[in-house]
Amino acid sequence: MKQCIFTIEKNIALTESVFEMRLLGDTSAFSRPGQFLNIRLEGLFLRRPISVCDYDENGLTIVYKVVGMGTAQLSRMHPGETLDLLTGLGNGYDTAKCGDHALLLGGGVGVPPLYGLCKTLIAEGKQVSVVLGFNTKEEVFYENEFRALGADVTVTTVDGLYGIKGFVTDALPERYDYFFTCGPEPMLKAVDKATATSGQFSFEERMGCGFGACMGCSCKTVTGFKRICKDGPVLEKEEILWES
Amino acid sequence: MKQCIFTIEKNIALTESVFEMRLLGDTSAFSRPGQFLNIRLEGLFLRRPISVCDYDENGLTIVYKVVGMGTAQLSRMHPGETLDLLTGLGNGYDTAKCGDHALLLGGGVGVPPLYGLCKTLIAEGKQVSVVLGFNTKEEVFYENEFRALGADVTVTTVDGLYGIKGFVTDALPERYDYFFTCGPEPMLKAVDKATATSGQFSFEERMGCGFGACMGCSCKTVTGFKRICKDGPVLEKEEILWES
Amino acid sequence: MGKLSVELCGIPLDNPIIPASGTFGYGYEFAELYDINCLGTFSFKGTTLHPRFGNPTPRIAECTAGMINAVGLQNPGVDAVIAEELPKLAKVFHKPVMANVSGFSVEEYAETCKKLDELSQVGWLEVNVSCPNVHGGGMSFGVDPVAAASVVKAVKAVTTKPVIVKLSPNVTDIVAIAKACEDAGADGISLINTLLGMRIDLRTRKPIIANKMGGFSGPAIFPVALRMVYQVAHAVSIPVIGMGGVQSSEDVIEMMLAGATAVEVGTANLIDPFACKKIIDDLPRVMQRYHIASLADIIKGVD
Amino acid sequence: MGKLSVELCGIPLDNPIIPASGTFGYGYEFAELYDINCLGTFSFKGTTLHPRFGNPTPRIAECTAGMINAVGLQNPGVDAVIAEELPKLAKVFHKPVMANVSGFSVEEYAETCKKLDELSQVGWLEVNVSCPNVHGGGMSFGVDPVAAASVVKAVKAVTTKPVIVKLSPNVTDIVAIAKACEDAGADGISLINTLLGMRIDLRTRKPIIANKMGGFSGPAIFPVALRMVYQVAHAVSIPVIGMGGVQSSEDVIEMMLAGATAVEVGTANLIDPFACKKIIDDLPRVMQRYHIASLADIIKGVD
Repeated sequence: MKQCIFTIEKNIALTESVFEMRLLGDTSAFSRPGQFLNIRLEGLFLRRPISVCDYDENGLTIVYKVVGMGTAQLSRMHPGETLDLLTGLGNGYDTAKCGDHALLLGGGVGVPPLYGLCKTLIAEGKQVSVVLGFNTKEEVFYENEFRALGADVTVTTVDGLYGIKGFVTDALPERYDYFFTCGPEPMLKAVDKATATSGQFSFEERMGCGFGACMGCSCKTVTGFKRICKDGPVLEKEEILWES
Repeated sequence: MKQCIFTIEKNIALTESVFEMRLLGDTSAFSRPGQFLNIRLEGLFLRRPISVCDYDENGLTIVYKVVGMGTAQLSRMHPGETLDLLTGLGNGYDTAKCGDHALLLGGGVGVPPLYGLCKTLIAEGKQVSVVLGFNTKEEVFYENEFRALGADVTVTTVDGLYGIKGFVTDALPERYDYFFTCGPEPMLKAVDKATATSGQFSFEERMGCGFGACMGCSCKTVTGFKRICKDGPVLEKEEILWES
Repeated sequence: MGKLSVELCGIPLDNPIIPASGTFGYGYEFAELYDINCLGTFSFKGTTLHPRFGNPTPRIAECTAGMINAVGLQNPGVDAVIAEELPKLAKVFHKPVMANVSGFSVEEYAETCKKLDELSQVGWLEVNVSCPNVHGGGMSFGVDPVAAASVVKAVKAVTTKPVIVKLSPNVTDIVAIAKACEDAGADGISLINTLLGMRIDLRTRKPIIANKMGGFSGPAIFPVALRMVYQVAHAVSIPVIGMGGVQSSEDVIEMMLAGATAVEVGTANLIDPFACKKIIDDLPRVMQRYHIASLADIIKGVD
Repeated sequence: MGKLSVELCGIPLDNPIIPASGTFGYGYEFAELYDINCLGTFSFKGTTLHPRFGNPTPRIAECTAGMINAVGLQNPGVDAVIAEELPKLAKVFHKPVMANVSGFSVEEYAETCKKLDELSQVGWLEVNVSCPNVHGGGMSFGVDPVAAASVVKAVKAVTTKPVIVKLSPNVTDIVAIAKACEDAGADGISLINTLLGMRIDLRTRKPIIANKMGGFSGPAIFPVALRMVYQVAHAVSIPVIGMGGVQSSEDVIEMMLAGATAVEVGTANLIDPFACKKIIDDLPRVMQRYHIASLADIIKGVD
């Protein structure tokens, strides 16, 4: 983890409520896709944890949905303004565990961290199938970005006005060796049931610090108590204890 | 009283710690010199009351000393930035009570409100003698501004490196009909003792609201309890009960 | 009934917004700023049997997201309030007003309330039991269930108006105090009064407040206030007025979900004199956002 | 002695800054960020006799200038702390550490403290009496002078190390509790623990915290903490550790003027992991500004 000041290079709307922000700064604390950062915002007490969509040596990209005061404030910020970030948080996805054909399942704001993951997997020479799930046609984003990486992309919408009607679990490919997923908890539970192979899940929880100090986001697993912020947010299918 | 948004036109240093700020906005709530405004500052809970130095139909001038977080923040603001102000606060000086020859006695940050008062008195055709007291030569400000209004100006400094060595009470003119004063409480007490005529004193007190609602700044007077913010800050010599 | 209206101890309110005692004077000064008849009602300056200057100054200290005050119940005394303040108020406010009463003995409370009971202008009596009991070693009536109940009984005996007891939060068991007041006949509970706080001036190395300590209020205390409103509203069967750091219409709705029938807004009036009017004007927007058809429906909406 | 140094129960501290229990884990994670030997000491994660997962999530709620937590004393239990956590800490921290202990019966407190008493690594025992007493109807030990004293007596009987009692602020009379602990043999008092608070989610109309209520901390509670530190420090003759919303070196000095011998910094660590280091580095600047030659000189500097 590092505490660094980043400068906003770009902050644009992808949909009515989803924004893409490019930030320039020290990304040396990041080592894996699926890690997150924690943003300090003027006038708000707690930092706001947001998963990293992609990063390089010069900066990083986050894609966030406006859901409350913090993200609303973030969406009103302009290029040139700076942000105090805690970087390199969380374990991220472990691609070493994945076979030749990876399946990526993303729902809504669970899509962004899969982009950096997809890039990594393809760089590792793996075949990647991606299923992106959204509620409506208007909410669809990043379909082409994934395709541009060389992935086989399927989109599902609940309203059925775009792609396959239904949820990501209604559009699973026949063959894949391993899966990675991120999205709302009901979707993760459905993915757990619908998938045959092993895989990795990225979870969300209200956090105090975001770096393992406060025990605010603990969960029980087969391998003991884990902190979503530090030992997670990515957990392996076999260790997860699903709450009914 | 009005609540208005003002825009900073100018914010410059007069001395190492005293700043002059010109603000553009609705000044219609002001009716007398010696009134004050109450400034809301980002991140600070209470507004900051500051006496008005001068005002016209387009805006007003304040001269303030950096003493704490609020004034420090104010000193860092730039032209074009806006401020939420409560305007037209306090009773101000009553020039009708003054004879032909007015004496104005200002100490340090007590000087600014006397400037607007001096302007008014001279517009009313009165002769005005002004004594401005400062601690050191470096802290002297507004001497020429008062002179430009047509007042007879004397400056005193405690270090004696400029003007007359000592306090304002060491430089009282022989003749005057009435006086107006503003400055730190020890100076006001000294003025009360040193002056022969009637006059008006402007007081300071920690305020909650600044407009008479919270009773945070009450004082006892000959004529009963008064609120410095609403029934003051200007009190007449005869009604003041000095605390020993 | 409008979608903002609620009923407080049998008296209808157009909306639940009530400026809190000590932040709104006797009302008429705010009437110069806006038509205060838009308020549900308001609780006027804490009134005692005899006139009081209150505490020495400084009486105010700033804090993060709040302030400390030690005004000390400055007021002209109940007779002057009845003779001078309330007639001035009657010219600009045409709804029943809430009379906030303080005292330093059970007898003082009763005598003051008896005088106010005769005024048709007064709708409710809000009895502040946070003051020190001079016959009880100066300990606040509000920290002892027995002392608080004795004040309620004495006041109820001299008035037919609804009696709302304003509780101090500086106690171990707020529910025990509230229940004691309910058992003694209180018609409602309002809470929270200020938390006891202190600040020190690093330059002078002295307390900022002349009285050393004072009442801490403002948005900083909202989570404590909400917790106590929730606890009390779920323990008594009389209406509860929630207060403590309320600044926005969202705060009002959170207080009502916790169990408040009406909501007092205090310190916010001192920072923004138009705060209550702004909240009332903003409530419909926030109700729509959270799918609330009528405020009366959400009272104690959280189990 | 350096100008920042103080003495806490006979043990010298290079400076009065102590990360508070529950915000600094067992230290070694912060050691990856900076050399934690710059600290006076730190109080490690609240430890109980048996392992605990704690409360269900969500455990965290944001507030104005603060947060609510309901972690519920998650910890691996004292045996695992001694076997695993403290050896890891020993590699990176070379000063006596403060062991924070919680329990749900007098016996549990005593047994846990007895195990920790054997460790030379431990300098002080900080006994958190805010937990519910399962044999006392679940009421917190910390709200009853007798119950708090019984914990102190039992702990003092099994240890030779200084025993510091960490008090809950959710009481009517903090001084009575502190005096009872002093009379029972406590070597020091630390306060304040968190204020009991609550928040409600307007969308779901449910408490944000799964446990409904939790401990409110952060700069919002500083004025209440300062007041209680002042009251207790002027009522007892044992050293007092001040905490509650401390964020800056100015806050540290204000706490010490009120009567604190040392100052714990809690929630600030969660927002800025470097908070304690920054405060220590900044203290000389602020001491110069307020003409303070030695921090030890200003303890209880306000009458």
